[in-house]
Amino acid sequence: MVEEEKKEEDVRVGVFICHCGSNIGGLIDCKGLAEYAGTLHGVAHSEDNLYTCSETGLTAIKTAIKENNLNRVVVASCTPRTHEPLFRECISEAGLNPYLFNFVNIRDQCTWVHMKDPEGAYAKAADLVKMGVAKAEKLKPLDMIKLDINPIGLVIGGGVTGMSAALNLSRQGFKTYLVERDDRLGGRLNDLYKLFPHDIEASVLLDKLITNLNNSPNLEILLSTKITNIDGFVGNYEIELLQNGKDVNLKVGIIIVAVGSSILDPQGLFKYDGQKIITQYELEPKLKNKQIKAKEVVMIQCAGSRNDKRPYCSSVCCMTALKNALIIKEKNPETHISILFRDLYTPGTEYEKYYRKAREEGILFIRYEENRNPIVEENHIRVYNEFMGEEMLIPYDLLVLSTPLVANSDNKDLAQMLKVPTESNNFFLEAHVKLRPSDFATDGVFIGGSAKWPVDITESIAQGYSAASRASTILSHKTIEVEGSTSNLPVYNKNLCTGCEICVKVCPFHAIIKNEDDEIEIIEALCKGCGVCGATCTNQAIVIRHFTDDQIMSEILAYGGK
Amino acid sequence: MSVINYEFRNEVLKHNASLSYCYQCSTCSGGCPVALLTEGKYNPRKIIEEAILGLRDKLIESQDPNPWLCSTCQKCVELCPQKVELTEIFTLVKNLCFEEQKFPEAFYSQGKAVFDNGVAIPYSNSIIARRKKLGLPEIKVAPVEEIKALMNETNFAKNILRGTE
Amino acid sequence: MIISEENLENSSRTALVIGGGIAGIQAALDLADMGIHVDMVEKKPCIGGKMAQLDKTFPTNDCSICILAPKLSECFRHPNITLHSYSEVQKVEGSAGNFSVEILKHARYVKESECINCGLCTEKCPMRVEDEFDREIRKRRAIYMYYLQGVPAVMTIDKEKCLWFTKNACRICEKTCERDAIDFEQQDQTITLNNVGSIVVATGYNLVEDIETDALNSYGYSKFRNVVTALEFERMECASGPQGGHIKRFSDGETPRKIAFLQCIGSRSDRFEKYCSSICCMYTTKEAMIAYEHDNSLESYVFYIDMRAGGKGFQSFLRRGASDYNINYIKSKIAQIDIDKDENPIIVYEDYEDGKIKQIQVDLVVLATCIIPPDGIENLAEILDIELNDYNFIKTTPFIPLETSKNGIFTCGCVHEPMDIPRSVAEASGAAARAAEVIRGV
Amino acid sequence: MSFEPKLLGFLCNWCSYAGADLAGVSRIQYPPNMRVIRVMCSGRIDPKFIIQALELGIDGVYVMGCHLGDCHYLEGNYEAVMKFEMTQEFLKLVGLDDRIRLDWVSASEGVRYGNVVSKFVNDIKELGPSPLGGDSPDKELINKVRAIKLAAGSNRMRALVGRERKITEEENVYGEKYPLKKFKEIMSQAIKEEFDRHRILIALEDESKSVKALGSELKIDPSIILEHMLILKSRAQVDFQEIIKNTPIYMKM
Amino acid sequence: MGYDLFLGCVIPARLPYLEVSSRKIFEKLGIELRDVDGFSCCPDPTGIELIDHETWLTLGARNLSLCDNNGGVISFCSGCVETLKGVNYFINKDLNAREQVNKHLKKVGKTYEGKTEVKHFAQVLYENLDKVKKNIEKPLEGFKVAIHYGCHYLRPSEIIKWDDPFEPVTLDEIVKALQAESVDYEQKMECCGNPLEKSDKDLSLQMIDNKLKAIQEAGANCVVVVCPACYQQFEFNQKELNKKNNSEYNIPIFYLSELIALSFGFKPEELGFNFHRIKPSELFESIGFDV
Repeated sequence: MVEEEKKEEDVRVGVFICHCGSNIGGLIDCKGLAEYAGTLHGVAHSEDNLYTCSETGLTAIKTAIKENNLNRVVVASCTPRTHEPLFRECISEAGLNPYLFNFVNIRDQCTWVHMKDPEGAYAKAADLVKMGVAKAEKLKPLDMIKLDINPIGLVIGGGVTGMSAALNLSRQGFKTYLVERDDRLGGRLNDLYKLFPHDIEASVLLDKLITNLNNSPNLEILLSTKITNIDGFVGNYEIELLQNGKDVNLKVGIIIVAVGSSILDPQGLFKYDGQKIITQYELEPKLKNKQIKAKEVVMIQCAGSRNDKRPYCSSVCCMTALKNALIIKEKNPETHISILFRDLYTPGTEYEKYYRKAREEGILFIRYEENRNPIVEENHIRVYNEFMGEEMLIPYDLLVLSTPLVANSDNKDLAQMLKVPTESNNFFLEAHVKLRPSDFATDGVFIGGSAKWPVDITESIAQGYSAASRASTILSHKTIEVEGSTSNLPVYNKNLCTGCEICVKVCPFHAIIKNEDDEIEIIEALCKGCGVCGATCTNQAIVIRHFTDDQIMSEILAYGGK
Repeated sequence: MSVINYEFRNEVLKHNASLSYCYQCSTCSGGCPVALLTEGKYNPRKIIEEAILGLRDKLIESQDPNPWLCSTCQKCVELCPQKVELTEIFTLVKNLCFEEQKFPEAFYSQGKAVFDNGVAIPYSNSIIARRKKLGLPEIKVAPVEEIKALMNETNFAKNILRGTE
Repeated sequence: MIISEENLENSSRTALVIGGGIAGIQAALDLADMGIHVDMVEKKPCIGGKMAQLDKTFPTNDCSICILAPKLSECFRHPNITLHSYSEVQKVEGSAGNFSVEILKHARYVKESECINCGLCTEKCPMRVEDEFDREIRKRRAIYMYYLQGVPAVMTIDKEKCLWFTKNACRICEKTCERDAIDFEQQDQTITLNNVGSIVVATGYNLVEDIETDALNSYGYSKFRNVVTALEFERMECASGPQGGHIKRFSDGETPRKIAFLQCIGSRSDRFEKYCSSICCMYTTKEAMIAYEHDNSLESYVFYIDMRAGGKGFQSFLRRGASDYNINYIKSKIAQIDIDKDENPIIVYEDYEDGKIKQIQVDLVVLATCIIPPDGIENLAEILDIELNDYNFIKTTPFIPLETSKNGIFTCGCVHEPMDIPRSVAEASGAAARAAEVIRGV
Repeated sequence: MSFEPKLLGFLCNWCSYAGADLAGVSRIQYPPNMRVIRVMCSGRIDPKFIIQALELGIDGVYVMGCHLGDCHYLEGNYEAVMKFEMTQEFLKLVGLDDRIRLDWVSASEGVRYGNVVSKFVNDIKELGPSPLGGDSPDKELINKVRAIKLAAGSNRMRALVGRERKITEEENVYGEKYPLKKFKEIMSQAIKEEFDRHRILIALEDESKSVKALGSELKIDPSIILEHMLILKSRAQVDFQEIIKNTPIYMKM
Repeated sequence: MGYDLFLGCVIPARLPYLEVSSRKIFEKLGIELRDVDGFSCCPDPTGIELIDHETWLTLGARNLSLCDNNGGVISFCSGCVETLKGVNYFINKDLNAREQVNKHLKKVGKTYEGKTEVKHFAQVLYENLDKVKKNIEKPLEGFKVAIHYGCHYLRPSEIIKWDDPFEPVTLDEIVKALQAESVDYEQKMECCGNPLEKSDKDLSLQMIDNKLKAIQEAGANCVVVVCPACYQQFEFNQKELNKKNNSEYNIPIFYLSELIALSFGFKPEELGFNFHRIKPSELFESIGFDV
């Protein structure tokens, strides 16, 4: 064992078994389990609670800590992924170091998955508690690592999302850099004519935003600029950029990703030719320049989306089609317009009203199904009308394809630099789709707009502000604290280090370096605690805090020990 | 193969604008007693879709679905979430069927009867006798000429009488 | 990552968040983490809102209360948040940057500081009352915890139903309480907040059946026992719900094997609400999935007009529903429902596939009822001096869904338009950002 | 009654542990034989953990991580592969290699997690109880496994496996990659040698022995033992104790 | 106070005995019904309107133009009521239609501005339910009545503006007031199928067959209707159905006025019950209702 030799303190573990209503208590005997836990080595107190996470349960823990002067706490309930922070905070309120807590998962990975085998589930739960206690006995208090925050924001992407985010950060008083790779701000707004559902011209909105940006303090806009490298960590990022050929370096505290999305290349879709058969996005400028002479317009929804290759709904195309169709109708009421759709996506208040208006204006809606795609023929579309239950011919002199927004092809590169994930369609993947829509799992990096998923202007703006808010929760602090469960080369192990430098090579976050004194040094602020270096260290000198060899071995022994 | 006929669509819209609001949810067909009995051979939704697309041939010539199977129970009208006035649209369709001389015989005779007598059921002597026996008052119905005059005014006569020639 | 509290910058101006649902909570937490003091007002005895009533959440099917509970506690114990539960905003004066607010805090007749939610009083209370939180599927007592994991975890006495207040009798709770937490003398109190920089309105929504059931009547709701609303069904599915998570139909307590889910009840209609309720297609699929997980022999039928699944992972969610959870999606709006002798709902629908009119008998019908503006919205709008839109939701400015018609007052979540949780949460943060702008007033 | 395997799983926090949680949330049902130890990354799994578990008579050990490419720590799971393969090759020497598994389960693969575990349970059932389980496991086998544990933890092996990716995947200063096949050969050779050497060390634990004695005890050609002895001596792990009848007796240091 | 009486075609010219009971009860209730000369067919909303909407409107307007506006006009027939109410609806909704119609009416020296109020006789009875109750001499105990509202008594509610289009109550309350039992039955709100007679006899029969089946299953011993078309559909088709698919329907059909008349103590003879195809006498005996 490479652990420091020092006499064991008197370990007093408290064990709390949660019924989670009937989620756990409904299958196994929590009371019995608590009693069993009481018999385990090192356990000074054990009890069961209906909901350990409820205020009542938390109070119970604190009381028990005081009354039995516990110095380790084990909670057996749901999963540490959702509830560990809560209990850690709870015990630290009771005066214990938050790392003297251990979580045992007897719901998600036990009672919920062995519903037909109560005995088996109980035996498993008992073992897990035993293992949890064994590890708890070995837990060591750890300190958070304090980091200074550089109160400067970086927003990547000068589209409507990025502009909103930057505007808000600067107005909150934070120095903010807005980086756009194009030579002008606005992103897709530049290519659009009018915007649904208010039919306001895109340029009007864009001008308003740009004036606001120009008038807002502490904002610096970098156009024609690409990110080339990102180093550092929350509060202290170092960014390397390339602004028309010359290098620029920035130091910032947080990063907001607002790089937007791209438009699907329509080549090969429904005989696309760019002339008579175009996309909605090619239609926009034509509408702007009043170039539409067509008498028979047909639009095809879900062109290239909601199929096996691209299973998602691009969510902006239905409204775009309605909007453009209405614009054409307004200019020339005689035009015949048919929209071929699968499910019309007009959620909420204004959008559904918009759909009704489109019907009122005489736009025809013909439903087709995925397995019966419309067939483009000379001068007419052959479509199987689901409403009629038969094929029909629709003449056209302009066919508009409602193609989906797709993820930028270079998202992966940026993701690599930021060490953040992307999902199967290559859009960026947020920390939690439900409750953390604007965060990444990586601290200090945030996301908004169609870089994450196709959204319309209104939602993009909201998400821009959302990301800014999340960023502000960090920038508003002089310092923050990061997890103490990092890799570490203890003084008492220094002599074990052979300087082989394998650890330096395997660390994915470049958190291990050989310093001036030619010694291995671990920059703990950069360490994310994966533990690879510990498993690799040729002389087992590196200790992975909170997941030490000793702790893991004790779990194994607790389970396997005869 | 059907092709959209905007002229006819507009004709229907002129008669009843509510047509345009239909989004083909099939509440009407799901609620229609005749559609249920005919397993969908009669289908109010389809008639409306044909009207939306202005498919005159289907509506008037081939009468598919057959508009005369509507029992005018008005359920669809009450149920339609978009307040489309279906039976009024059906009325127009049927009126046009008459212009095209495509209608069930019984309707013709009813119309003829009203034209000839002012009432659908002329008073037979036996009925008049029975009314007396029951102590009911004598009925003075509309002067036939006046009704005829009006029915000529409205081209009804023209449409109906053509059926006799 | 944990925010260290001590070095939070202290702004003199504070924020007011009205509504303690997930949107309000997120807005409050963000503002508080920015170092801005927040007063949160919640009408109900506990925060949590509609999300607390849900069993699971789409598209990940996370257990709703499990992911919500940590946020509730965080909100409750955050040093920068003062929680006014069981309270309502009465009066607002002033303008952006400097509002003064009057809050009416209803008496619970329970000392929040003393009650430890041990439940003794509830056991002894003789009054049985319809439980609003469980959609009246079960009864609670006159002294009650709003819901199991509720925050703050303290009892409340239902003045309308309590024997003492109605008949001057009982007071058993007072006798049983070991901590003398019961206080029948407690009075409603008025709290005044000054120098409120900005206000976030997040009072959420009601469901169409909360106001009147006309939209549900032709589906036999409240006439047929085996026709329930989606939120009732949510409670039926919930492990901590009135049926302990074992779905039983009300006519005979049998587990349904065939469930029909009817979409657009009260929505997308010229007779009731014209707009789309936005979340029903998804939560219906979720409810069908969960029901299937309870019992793999289940067949579900979803009757819809358009499936609306634009959000992240929503389309694949529907595909999974069809392929793995025995959910049949049928494009057909149901006109009416009848029942047979055994109270099994009979559904007639048109099948587009073959244009035939078909009839199926199911065990249970679940109505996807429409989101409507929260009750009291007119009153609140008047107090705040903000405009409402054609549908009585809060009116927002074009392209900035967070801004109300009044400077310094922002909104988020379903109170201005029906939306799902992720969008509510994102908007909540967005509203917080705008509020911070005003408060920091650079 | 039927044999219920005693299994242990190491799950990475971000993908497979989340996947296991999702299986719960989705109420996927699978047999309860496997206990789980949560680590932050599959790359954290030190071979000795796996071997220790087997030594204790646990019937099977599973290591799960994020799919290759999805690692929350970018490349931790690649490191896991290297260490696992080495461990497996060691265990081949004692026929325990098919009792350990490495697989990838993502946070969204609740169903798959259930299937993977169920399959593991069935496979191990067919395989039968671990020879190291029960009350009186074969002493010799235990020593062999202990030898493996020590060998895998030896500086030489850890250095080899730790460098594997760098050596085989990256070009050296001369812009050439070291052929994987060749590296594997070196690896196997080292495994074989270190196994024997640590068996020798263990054999010497209770009493000092001669090369001949060791040879017959460990059923290894004495000439090979002798080679090992020289190396072990140079590593200062063994030394002469005395010479009895011209036969040197070695002792463990 | 009273009403002009619009008889229409079917009742006076084919089912005069229904007119008898109707006139008698209104007399007993002291509600004056004024006969008006010169009415034509209403015209039939399930016939003439389908042939030519404009003609339907014009003749209907002509009929209404004959009524003086004191108390408005009532009819014993749901079809007539729908037409007359419909005429008002269109003429007041669509001024072009009104103009057009009056252009025609002018030719015969008439004009109509859409002011005459139209009521169904059942509506008037419901509005005078207290009076009805006061006049009951023979409570209708033992009468298990299957109420058939009929479509045009209720729908389209936009035009009829009376009872709930799907969950009506008025007739139930009247029947209960007579102390008869209103038997709930499946299909209660379904159409009787009469209008389909003209286009598809079989379908029409099928619809009434379904209703009769449901009524039998529910254990009703008679049916009450408020529309002559429904009345014929119910009464005239039972024997035919029995022949067609050897069912055994023998359910007496009452007009609402007949039930009320019975409860007022009028004798079957004076009500012309002998003209019913399905004689109620059996029913009276079976439930011991002494007439």
